[in-house]
Amino acid sequence: MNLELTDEQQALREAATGALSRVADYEVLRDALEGAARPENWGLVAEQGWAGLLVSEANGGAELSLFDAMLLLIEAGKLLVSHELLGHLPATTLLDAASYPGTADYAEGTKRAAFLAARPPGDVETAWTVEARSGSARAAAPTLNADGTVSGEVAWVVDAPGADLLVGVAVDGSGTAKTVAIETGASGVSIEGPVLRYDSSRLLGNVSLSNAPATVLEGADPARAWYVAQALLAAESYGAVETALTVSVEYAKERYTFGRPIGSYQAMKHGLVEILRQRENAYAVMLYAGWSYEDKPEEFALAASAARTAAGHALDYAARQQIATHGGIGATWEHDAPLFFRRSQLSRRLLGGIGDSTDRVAGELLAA
Amino acid sequence: MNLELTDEQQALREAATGALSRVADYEVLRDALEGAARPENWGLVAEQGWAGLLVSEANGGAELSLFDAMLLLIEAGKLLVSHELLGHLPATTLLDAASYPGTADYAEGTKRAAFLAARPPGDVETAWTVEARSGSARAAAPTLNADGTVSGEVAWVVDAPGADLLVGVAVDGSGTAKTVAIETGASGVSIEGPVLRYDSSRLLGNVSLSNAPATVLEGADPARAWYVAQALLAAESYGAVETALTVSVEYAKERYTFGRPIGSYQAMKHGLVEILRQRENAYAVMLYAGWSYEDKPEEFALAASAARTAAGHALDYAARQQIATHGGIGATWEHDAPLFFRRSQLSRRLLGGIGDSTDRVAGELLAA
Amino acid sequence: MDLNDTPEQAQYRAQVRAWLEEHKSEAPDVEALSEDDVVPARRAWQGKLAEGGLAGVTWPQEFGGQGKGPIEQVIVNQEIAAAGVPGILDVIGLGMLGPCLIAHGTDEQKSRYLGPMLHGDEVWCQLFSEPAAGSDLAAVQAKATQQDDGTWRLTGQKVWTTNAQFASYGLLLARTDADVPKHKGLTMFVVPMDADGITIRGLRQISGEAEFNEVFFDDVALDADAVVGGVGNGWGTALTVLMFERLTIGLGAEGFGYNAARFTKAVAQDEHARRDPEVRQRLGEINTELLAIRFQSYRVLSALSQGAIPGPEAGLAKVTTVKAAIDAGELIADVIGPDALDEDSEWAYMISFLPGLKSAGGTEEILRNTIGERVLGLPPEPRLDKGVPFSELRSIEKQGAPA
Amino acid sequence: MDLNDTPEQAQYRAQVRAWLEEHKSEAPDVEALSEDDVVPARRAWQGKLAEGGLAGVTWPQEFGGQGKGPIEQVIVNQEIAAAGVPGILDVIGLGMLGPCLIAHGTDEQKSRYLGPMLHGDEVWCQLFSEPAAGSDLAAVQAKATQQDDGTWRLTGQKVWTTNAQFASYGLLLARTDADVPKHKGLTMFVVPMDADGITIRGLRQISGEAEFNEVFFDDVALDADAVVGGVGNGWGTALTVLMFERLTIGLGAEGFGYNAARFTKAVAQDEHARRDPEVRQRLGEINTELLAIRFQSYRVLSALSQGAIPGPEAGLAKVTTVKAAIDAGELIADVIGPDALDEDSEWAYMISFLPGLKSAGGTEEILRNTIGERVLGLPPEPRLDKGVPFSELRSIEKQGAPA
Repeated sequence: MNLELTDEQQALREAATGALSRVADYEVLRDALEGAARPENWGLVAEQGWAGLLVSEANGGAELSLFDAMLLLIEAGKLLVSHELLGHLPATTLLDAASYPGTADYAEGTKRAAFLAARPPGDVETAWTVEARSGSARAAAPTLNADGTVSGEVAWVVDAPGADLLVGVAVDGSGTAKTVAIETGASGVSIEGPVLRYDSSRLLGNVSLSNAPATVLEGADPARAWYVAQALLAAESYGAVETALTVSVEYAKERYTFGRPIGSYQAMKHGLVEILRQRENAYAVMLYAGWSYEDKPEEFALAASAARTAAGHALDYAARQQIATHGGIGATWEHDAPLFFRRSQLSRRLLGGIGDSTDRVAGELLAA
Repeated sequence: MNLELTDEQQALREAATGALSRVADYEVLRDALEGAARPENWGLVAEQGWAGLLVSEANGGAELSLFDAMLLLIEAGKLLVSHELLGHLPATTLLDAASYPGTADYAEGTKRAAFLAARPPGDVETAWTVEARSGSARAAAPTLNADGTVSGEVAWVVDAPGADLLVGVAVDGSGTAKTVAIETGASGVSIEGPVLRYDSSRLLGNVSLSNAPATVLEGADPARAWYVAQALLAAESYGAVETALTVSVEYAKERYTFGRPIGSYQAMKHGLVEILRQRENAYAVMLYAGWSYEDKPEEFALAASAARTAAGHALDYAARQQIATHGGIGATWEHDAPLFFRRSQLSRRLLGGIGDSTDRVAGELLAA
Repeated sequence: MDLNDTPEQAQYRAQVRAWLEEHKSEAPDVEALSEDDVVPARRAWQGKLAEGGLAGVTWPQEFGGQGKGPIEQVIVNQEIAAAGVPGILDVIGLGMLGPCLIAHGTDEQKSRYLGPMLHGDEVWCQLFSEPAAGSDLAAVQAKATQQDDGTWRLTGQKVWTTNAQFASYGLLLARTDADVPKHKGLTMFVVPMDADGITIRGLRQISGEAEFNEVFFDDVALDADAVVGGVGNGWGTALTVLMFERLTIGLGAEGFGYNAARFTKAVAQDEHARRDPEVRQRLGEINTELLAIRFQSYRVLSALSQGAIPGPEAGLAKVTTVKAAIDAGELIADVIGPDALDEDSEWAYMISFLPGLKSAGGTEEILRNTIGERVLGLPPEPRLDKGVPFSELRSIEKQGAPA
Repeated sequence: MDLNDTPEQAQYRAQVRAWLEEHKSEAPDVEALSEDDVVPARRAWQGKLAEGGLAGVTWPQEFGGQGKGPIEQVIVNQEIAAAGVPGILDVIGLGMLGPCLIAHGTDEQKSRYLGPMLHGDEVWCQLFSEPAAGSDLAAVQAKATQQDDGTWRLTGQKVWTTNAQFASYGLLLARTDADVPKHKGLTMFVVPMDADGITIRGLRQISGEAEFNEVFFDDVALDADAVVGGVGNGWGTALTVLMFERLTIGLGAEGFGYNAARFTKAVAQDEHARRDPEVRQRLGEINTELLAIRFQSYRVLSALSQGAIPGPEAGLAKVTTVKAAIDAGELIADVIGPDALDEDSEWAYMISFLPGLKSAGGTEEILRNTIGERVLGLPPEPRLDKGVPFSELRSIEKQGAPA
């Protein structure tokens, strides 16, 4: 048993830190909140070879493990760097599994794909569902029409604007879910976005499909892609928790009140240790997700849902604690803490939301 | 506006404290946990005139307000004194409203009634329901047969063993809920109990009715009685919170660790202040329940459910904090803190449970 | 126990209502006004309310007030809310700073400042907090030095100042003696906000709006008679303001617009959510806390009308309000989804602003300390700054050693 | 990242499994035995395990151990669990006290005590905590005074002692010098539990069972060679025990029987509850924490096998375990109703016992302090007891004044 990072993983992480810190800039994110363009780092992603991380070598990718991809997302999350990997990577696992023609372009990053995320059936809810535009009821997944085209609406699709290809689920007349790939340039495809300027590092779009031509991808498992997305979002959230903790601890050592550094007070100290506790829990479950993806696939749905839950809650807590640690100043526009808060608030509600991943943890175990 | 206690209320409370402290004894409760008899204080209840608190003077009672009865239950809760008022008082409001023959006996306490508690329909659940023996689904209320007899099962009925009369709800063939009174000595009535020796100050029974002769009480509102029971349980819980706080604060001043009294540490201090915060919230909502019972009856369901919720959560928190404050010693058999913990655990799950009262707070406002 | 008006109160309520009925058409429509026009319009309306006896309800009559009690103040608040017109603009001045001047000001200060404050001719702001003196208010560093002619020169920085951008005067806490322990070398001043050397800068919050200001003082000249409450007595004078602040909070928790009906409505509109047990459980808990807040403010009022002054535990109402509103924001955004975070959403501002509110007005931690010590009688934290001259404090702090 | 056995580990596992397969019929059926017979039967079984090399896996071979690593220890634990037989009885002795003797004992102590301990012939108990010295362990008051002949007389009281009622020896921390600061005047002793002057009293818990004991020492005579680790070095010797305790906790969190499958099954049996979103949300959160615990113990193991020693943050696993199990107890009792609290219920003991566990083994607050300071590097609380002779401490404490 060895859960330490391998030398290759250490190298991957260090390379990622180096490359990402060249583009990381909180000031740019604040400007983007006020209308400036969202920072685009796809060029860097392609150049670093990250686009093909999860694509097999046969299809032109690097064929690394899911945990390697999670390590990269941790580093991106630490610095709140925007990327389009949350949409692209799960999509490429489906392209790769079906050996979709032109997968190599997506592995190289000359083209970009987005995952049209659909939640698989569970122990209670038996249908494939997608994000609704508003409200707590989930929407039906798009329909695969008899003529092979796809129709339907999917809201809040991560990284959809500007993507070349959408990869997701459509349900045919017999109720069977099929994995489909849809060129965004095709007729009947409309992507509204970027929508929602709340977390300016995040790229979201609302997708409308009206008899859009689609290719059915045989051999691809769209449920697995959903959980890949959950695991990646967990990793990205975990990275943000790391920064929130580091920054808060530093401040708590330096800031004095009533003659003592604030970090010497139990309320502050215990709150910071609570971030640590939740962070450690999240990392442990992320290990589970990474390990089960390849070595215990029947537990991957559980592990990825648990990772999303643990990391999401950890970020919820850490982002608030970061503001509280910094007192009034932590809630001001110029401070960086609000950027982490915005990240936590929006992430909590994407890809089914944390409530859904938590429900799935229960559902997977109840059905076992 | 005046929310202070009146002189009469002060006098009632002081008299109650005096009378109750003569019978209060934690040692007896511990003995009862091991098989000795539960302390019976009905004689005291009758002697003090508490049995008829909520019965009108015309029917032989004291015709005091619900808040007066709540004040009495606060005092009983403070000392963990056992009484049978949680079952008796709601039952007498129904007897009184219908001027049931012999109500005076119940007001005087020469006889004792128990409320066969039934939860009224809500905005989602449209049936009258009662406690099931086990499990999270609630059971159907007893049936009022065509011949006027009643059949059904009601579990965990507070103060049923030894009662002379059961007063509750039965649903007739047309689905209409009727208030019924059932002599416990009649044929077809079986009361198993006392059951559950977990909180030895509490008297519980499982009621089985098989074509039991019943009197329909016209003019009585059984929904109101359900909420009276909720408000009284809130008051009793609130009293226990008061003691838990007082005792814990005293200990936190006296016990030293690392050269300081433990109450000087923020974690301890903030935890004790949290009890205070929840206690104050509970009292405020109890005022709402007491006031609305007479002056704003359309809000009484909301107010009583909120009071139960606030006081119940406060006791959950206070009982755990009391143990934590006392360190290891607080979890030992000889200590009194476990008695409060047992009180909190069982109260939480009686009369629909706190989850149900919380749901009702939402339901009342959602339906408004 | 009685929540209803006495006959006298009912009569007063009718009188207030009648005045509002007659004058409400004169009230400004704040939503319809441009940003620049709102403040002048609200100042003018405050003047009308003052003429009608609806401002300074609890101020003594000799200073233009009505000499009435807190219940009458609440009656006025309730009737203003019911009439759907704006209340007074200068809540801080009339609620906290004016009463402090009444308690500690000289006769000249009272006659000069109170009238224009009451009528909205001069708005006031409170200049207490500093970047390094928030919850530890006695650590203020803004320094006022007395000149040979008795006047003062003031240098320093204040922060979290509401209304500074249009205030005429501020009440400012400054250090006038660094060689005595920190609570002892403080003095309170009246500062004309248009004085040379004052710079005001809006401080944008996480939500994107400038709720507060930073105010910089660069060698600002103050007259000798700017001192309120005596040189070296600033801490006691500040406590008076804080007591009136607590009173305002104790009475006004529902005034933030955080109430059960509003939150419930957001959930009720979603047919799926309103039947979801998990959503209902959270909603029930939030609403229970909000109902508690309402009846707690009635309790405070009841105590006040019996002549009692609310203790520090009244601050718990703020803790509960902020907690319930944060929980409500989370719930509503969980129900609505990302759309709730959109700039145009009714909820985005509340969700983003509240985390900061937890730290405003003395952090929750300090409040819990105070209540634990003053209400429950728990022993204090060891203090490393007791009895130490302010000028030596920082070096001792840096050593981290007990004094 | 690899969770699987190496070839060497797989081979060791096969060897352990084979031994268990051959001998498991000799294991006692604890459920079937009377209360009095359980301990002797488990002691004998521990002896068999020791003979088979399944006890003292990580002890050096010179003391009868196997000289193997923590992973092998876990492999043994896993295989014993899989075989459905009891493990060793004296977990405290073999896991914590034996390793301490190996580190700090004299040669005579090692040769006298380790063998019988390993084979279950002599069970040991840990005599550290006192009524006034729980989380503040250095505050122990039990007093050992050296006699002219070099022997000692011991008087005092210990509490929370597991296994005292059948232990042959105890490792006891006593104060031998009250005139030096509190960490400095302590000494560790081996105490024969059958000595004159020792009284053992079962300490019943909230759940009704006697999990622990109080032990009273009334002028108990101890030989001169009862000292472990040198006079005045008791604090350092105690820290060794605590480090091994932390290691045991870090590896064994799931060993309490608190695991996701068991809790989920209780909910799954209730058709109404298993579809209730509120129940599922709580269950999902609890299970996430329990899964985290499992993979955290793998991480600890992985680090150990790389030669690293787990830091104080390993204690967070205990915090999470207790939290998750308390939450699970609440959930299950909410689902089942009052019946879950019945004596015969599978859950009553867990629900009632856990609140006390939160305070056991150093309260959660102290653990969070330690981790905040040692792992995050946060500044310590001001300490009022530093450098003060123990004998003067109480009067200073009572004054509440800084030292």
